Amino acid sequence: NDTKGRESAADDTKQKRVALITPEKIGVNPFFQIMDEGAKQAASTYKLEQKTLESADPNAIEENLRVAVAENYDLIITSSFQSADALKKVAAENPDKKFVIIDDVVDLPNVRSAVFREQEAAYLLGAAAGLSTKSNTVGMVVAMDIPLMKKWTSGFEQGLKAVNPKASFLVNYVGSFTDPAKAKEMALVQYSKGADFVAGASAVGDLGVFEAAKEKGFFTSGQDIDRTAIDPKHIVMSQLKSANHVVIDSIKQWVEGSFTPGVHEYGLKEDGVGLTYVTDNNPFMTQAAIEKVSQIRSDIISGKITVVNPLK
Amino acid sequence: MNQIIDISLLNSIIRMVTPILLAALGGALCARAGLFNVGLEGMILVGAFGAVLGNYLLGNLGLAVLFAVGCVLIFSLLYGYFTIHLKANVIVVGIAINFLAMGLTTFLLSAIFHVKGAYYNKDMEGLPLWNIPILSKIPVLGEVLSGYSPIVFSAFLLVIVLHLFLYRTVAGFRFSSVGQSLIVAQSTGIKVRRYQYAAVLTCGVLCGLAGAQLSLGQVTMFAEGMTSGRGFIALVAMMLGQANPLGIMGSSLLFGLMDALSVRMQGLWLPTPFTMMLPYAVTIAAMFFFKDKSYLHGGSSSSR
Amino acid sequence: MTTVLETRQITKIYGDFTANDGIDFSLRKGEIHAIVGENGAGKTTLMRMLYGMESPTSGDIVRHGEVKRYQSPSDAIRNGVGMVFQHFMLIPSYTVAENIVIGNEPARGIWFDRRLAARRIKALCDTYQLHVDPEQKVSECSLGIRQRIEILKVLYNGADIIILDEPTAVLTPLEVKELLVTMKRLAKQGKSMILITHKLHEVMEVADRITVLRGGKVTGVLAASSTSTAEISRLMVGRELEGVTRQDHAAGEPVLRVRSLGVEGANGKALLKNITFDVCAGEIVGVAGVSGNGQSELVQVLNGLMKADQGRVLLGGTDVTNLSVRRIRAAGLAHIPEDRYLWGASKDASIKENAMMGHYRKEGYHRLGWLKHRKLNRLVSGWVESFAVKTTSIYEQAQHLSGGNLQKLISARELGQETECLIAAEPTRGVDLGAMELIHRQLLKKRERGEAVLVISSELSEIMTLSDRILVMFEGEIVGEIRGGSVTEEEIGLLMAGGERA
Amino acid sequence: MKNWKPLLHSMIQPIVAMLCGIAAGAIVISFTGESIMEAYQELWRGAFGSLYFISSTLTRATPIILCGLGIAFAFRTGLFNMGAEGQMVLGGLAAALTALYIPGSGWVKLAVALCAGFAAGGLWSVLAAWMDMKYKVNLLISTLLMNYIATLFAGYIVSGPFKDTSGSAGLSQTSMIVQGAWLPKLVDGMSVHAGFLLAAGLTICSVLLFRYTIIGYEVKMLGQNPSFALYGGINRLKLMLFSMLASGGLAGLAGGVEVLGMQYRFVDGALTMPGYAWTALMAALLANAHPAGTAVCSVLLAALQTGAAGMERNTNIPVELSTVIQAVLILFISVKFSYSFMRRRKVRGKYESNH
Ligand SMILES: Nc1ncnc2c1ncn2[C@@H]1O[C@H](COP(=O)(O)OP(=O)(O)OP(=O)(O)O)[C@@H](O)[C@H]1O
Ligand SMILES: Nc1ncnc2c1ncn2[C@@H]1O[C@H](COP(=O)(O)OP(=O)(O)OP(=O)(O)O)[C@@H](O)[C@H]1O
Ligand SMILES: [Mg+2]
Ligand SMILES: [Mg+2]
Repeated sequence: NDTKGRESAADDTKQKRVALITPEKIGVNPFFQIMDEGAKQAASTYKLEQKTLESADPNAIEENLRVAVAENYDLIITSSFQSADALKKVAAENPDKKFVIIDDVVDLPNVRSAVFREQEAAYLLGAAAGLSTKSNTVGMVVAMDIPLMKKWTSGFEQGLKAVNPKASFLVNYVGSFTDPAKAKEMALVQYSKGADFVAGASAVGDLGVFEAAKEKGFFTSGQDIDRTAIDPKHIVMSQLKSANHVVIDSIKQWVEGSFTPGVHEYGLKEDGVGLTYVTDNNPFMTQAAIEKVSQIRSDIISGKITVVNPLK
Repeated sequence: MNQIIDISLLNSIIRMVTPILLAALGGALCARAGLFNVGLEGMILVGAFGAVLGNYLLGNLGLAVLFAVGCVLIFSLLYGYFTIHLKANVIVVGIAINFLAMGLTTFLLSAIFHVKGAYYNKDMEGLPLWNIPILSKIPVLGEVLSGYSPIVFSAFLLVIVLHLFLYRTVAGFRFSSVGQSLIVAQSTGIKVRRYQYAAVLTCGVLCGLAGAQLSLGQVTMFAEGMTSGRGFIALVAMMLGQANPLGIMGSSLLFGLMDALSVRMQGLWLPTPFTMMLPYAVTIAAMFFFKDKSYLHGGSSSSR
Repeated sequence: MTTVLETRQITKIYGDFTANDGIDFSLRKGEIHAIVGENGAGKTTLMRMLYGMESPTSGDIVRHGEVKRYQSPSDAIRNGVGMVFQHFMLIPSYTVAENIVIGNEPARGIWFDRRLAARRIKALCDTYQLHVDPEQKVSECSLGIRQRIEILKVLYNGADIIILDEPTAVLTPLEVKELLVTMKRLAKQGKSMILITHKLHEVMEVADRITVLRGGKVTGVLAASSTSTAEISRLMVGRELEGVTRQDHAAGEPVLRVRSLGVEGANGKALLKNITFDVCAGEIVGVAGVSGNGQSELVQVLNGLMKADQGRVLLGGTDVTNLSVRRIRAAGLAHIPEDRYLWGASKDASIKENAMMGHYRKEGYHRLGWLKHRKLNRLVSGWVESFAVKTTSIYEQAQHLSGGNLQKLISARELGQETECLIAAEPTRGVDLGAMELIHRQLLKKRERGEAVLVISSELSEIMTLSDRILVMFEGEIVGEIRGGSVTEEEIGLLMAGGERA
Repeated sequence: MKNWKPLLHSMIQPIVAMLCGIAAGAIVISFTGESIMEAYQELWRGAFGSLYFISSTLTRATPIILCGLGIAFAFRTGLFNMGAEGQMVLGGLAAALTALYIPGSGWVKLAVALCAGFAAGGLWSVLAAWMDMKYKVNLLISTLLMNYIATLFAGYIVSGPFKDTSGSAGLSQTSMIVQGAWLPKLVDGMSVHAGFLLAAGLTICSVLLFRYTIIGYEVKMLGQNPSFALYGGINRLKLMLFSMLASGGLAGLAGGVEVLGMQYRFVDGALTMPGYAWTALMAALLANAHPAGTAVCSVLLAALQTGAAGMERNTNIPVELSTVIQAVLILFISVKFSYSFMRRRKVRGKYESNH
């Protein structure tokens, strides 16, 4: 919990203070981990005092928001749909405070909402898989069958079908964010059904998918942050969702005085999401495929290709 | 989609069922000693963490498994002391043990490995996969029965050992007596407490193995909360199997089969939540056929 | 003769209640020593200390001249003390052999040698001439056999002192006779025995010496050869017993009419077959029979706890066949159950809660679903007083009552229903002489009030004293109906065993 | 009722246990290098330190009390209802959907929604009771398993047919309930809502029910000795179904109250994640199924949880360790340092000195 901000607290009494409130314990979730890292990084760049409050359960979110207000933090950043209701209440009651919500929208004059277009990155991932698969079967192991995850599955499928209409796409749901053993079995099932590429989208379960890939020699991809370093022979890609970038961006705007409420979208264009892949000797993707994928990327950015948001 | 049942399915069932089976056997011993152990979930979790930690510290898989067992033994001793000596309510202690396991493993994960959520190191070695020399040569059966970690084989061996123990040995006979009637056992001079501790500690060993299989056998990592309810499923398997080793094996395998089938049925015609219900629904359905409740009784009455 | 076991000024205090107060007791080799006393006199408590189940608050237990501290029954067992409990300590799902050897199993290495166990038990049976089938499940054994198993268990563990706590309470007359013979034989073989019983004729028949307890103190140690039942009972109760007398008076109209009642068992065998009888106003009808011949089933069907397959039951003109328990009770039937711990009471509940069962729904004790506690308290306190139930408060848990006091409470409750018909099943099982008289007198009073009473008892003397008419049951049928006073115990005994009336 | 002495005796035990728990917790805290006094002060402050924190403790206790009362009701009848979680989820779901889709004014919606919550939880648990009675399907296992089914079903309902389509629509939750149908807050700006009064009221009702009514008496007798109850003319079947209806109903009501008083919509996982049902189970067991005791234990356990959150905010004790401290405290609260235990030690001590 300790921050770099505090160390320099002595020399500047009018130091500005930023609170980051995660809707659950950071624990298993790289999305929150990098959010936290981003906040710390921004705090040290802009010499701010920063504190992260983790919420043990959904009820604790509102509690933490109120505590942050009571303790007079100047900017309060929170994230995800779990926080939206609580933020609506707290932000409406405290119109003088500035809030940021990441990954959801709260329509209030003192709230900046930042949302991602994950489907764009998923589209790229699907296209890359579709271009590279030899068996014409690819799969994805997904944490839960909830609407949010459609951004991943649907985007992937759109990209896959665009480049390889005949490829078949397998999806399995683990039913938990923290069950690598089951995720691994699901990846093995997809492999046994002929998939030579299985994308991981099951939070901690992804580690199980990676292991299955290593054991059976198929290819896989990671989530949120660059996971390829773990095992570049099998984890050939990673779909990025740069929460840290968004946090830093928000803090920067606020420090610079250009804090604007309303919805800010982060897609490929804004570098909020992206795709990274193993660059040298990628065992799965040919150079041609890599080039095709970069082409698609620029097409999405330029608007030549539109990726349908499954939730709209 | 065309083939729902194949050899990889059977392989998967056997792998997935092992931690549940081991924990359920441990739970059965506790039930036979009159202790209804809802702390299985926490004990497996500690085992899983202990195995990874042992592997990291000692660099030897055998020692890692022993280390895991040792960690869980401390926990089960705690469970035993509170329930047997201090006469605390077994269920409350079980739930508290689950909390404690969750908190401690998460804390130690960040304290020792300096990571949050999960510890994964691609160079960490998992348990070796064994092939039984002659068995693996048999055409289909060989494939079904080969390529598991030693813990998997020992789990199924333990079913037989425990069965023999409970029904053929003196100690096992006394064990059963304690479970049948604490008062009768006590009146004949059986050291009831000694048996209760033995049950709890053996349960600890089994949960240690279950955890090691989960974190070093099935995958090679530790993730916070990676037991994902397996302890409770083990509890159900124990009750459904009426605390009888063979029965427990049957009910665990039934659950495993349904779980594996539910994975394969995803995306066929039912929405996923409904396919996920399958193992639970089938287990309830199975109870329409198994009605002897001798040990279940112990569970519910000891809790009041 | 040598003294094998002795207590010196032994005292046991529970909370602020003294259950045993400075008791001196001695047991000689080869002697049968009876301990008698009213319910709650402290007999069981003393035995529990001798057997290591309780530790004395003060005082010593001396065995072969050595002061002993038993920490647990296993210490006592090792010292050659065995105990047969009032409530059997057997595991019903186990075989006879398993139950006997439990705690001291024959083994080959770690393996339990069941065959050797069976052989040893056969040998034991021969030595002591107590015969059981080692392979049989205990759940299938009669109470008499279970008793025998308990004794064998004690003998198997090498006891030379055997404590029997009310062993005859649940046995049939024939079984009692066998038990007493067995005891004498064992005494001859050098075993010392402590016998607790409320039946003085049994005491006179087998005991060498008798220790009488009252209120936790010893009031007398007598040699059986030089005393009488009258003296013993005076020492027990502290006064002369009056004895019950029965006035002759004519019976009225039938109150309870049972017509060709039949119940099928699980295996197709009839539990009850074609039972037909009447109980009239002002009449006590006794049902005699070796237990397990359908008496329990008959009582349960009459009460609505079991469904009849054939036949009808009429109570005061209304057909109550297969009605719910509540409807039958409302129609005018009260019931003293045969097993007081199973059916008759809730051990965890208070005396009051136990006593109000069956009353709380009556007019005047509730309004709009709310209980009138003050009225209930008065009702229950009244019973506790008039039946001399020994307790400190009506809020005390029923499990702290001694068996006899609980039985008095249950009798009070059911007599208090003031119904025109009462079924009394084993109404005085395990009850001391004074209480037995009390209950008998109350039953007779009910008869004199012109109400009907059906008494079921395995105690022939009880049936003979109370009944106007006696029905004898055998294998689910009524095999004989006799006017009270016209037969001898032997004749009824013959009918009970399935023989024809002479 | 008139004996105060046993009550006093029964107070000593939990106090001794609490002190042991605090001592054990101190050991854990000392490992973190934090000040023990400060940590416990923060724990206290987080639970009861100001009106605001008292309010959030009571808010948290509300569903736990209701659920605990339900579980205790079943225990009293001798039924082991492990399915409070599922019953709560279905109750919450039913309440949310009712409040959203029935016409009428806010108050009507609120009242009907609470009833729907009760009914949904109650019927779900009656199903388990019915399977037990009719087909001898063990209640303990079936209720445990039915939790999974209920949770999955509710997840399906709110991610499929009744999904919230406003906002980013990526969420497994229903739309927001209109404000008129919310349970009113008791104090402005604080989270405690009318649901707490409902819980307190129902606690009193339960106490009165068990003490003074026919049903309470019959339930108790049935729970203690079913044969005795049968013999006395108590209708076992009816009473068991009633008891499970009340038990599941109270759990369902807990879900409904949480939805209508806190979240104002049904959010997938919001009722299961805080582990209300498990806490409630502990509360009921610790109080030996006594309703007033259950409520007190519920508040105590809730305070422990909110207090731990406060401790974690204001000290450097790692988040994870607050769970550990909580577990340790609960372990000791559960201990029965019974008199026999203490007396036996004494007796033994005496023996040893005699030797
Ligand atoms: N654990 C206990 N706590 C409190 N009082 C007890 C306890 N055990 C027995 N008592 C009391 O001690 C007295 C003696 O009980 P005990 O069982 O020895 O009587 P008993 O002579 O065997 O009677 P009975 O003939 O009815 O079997 C009784 O009044 C009983 O209520
Ligand atoms: N409150 C008590 N007062 C007196 N004696 C008691 C009490 N509770 C138990 N005992 C008796 O003390 C004896 C020893 O108790 P303990 O619980 O140690 O026995 P155990 O479990 O059979 O033996 P071990 O602990 O050696 O395995 C038992 O026989 C028990 O019946
Ligand atoms: Mg007695
Ligand atoms: Mg001992």
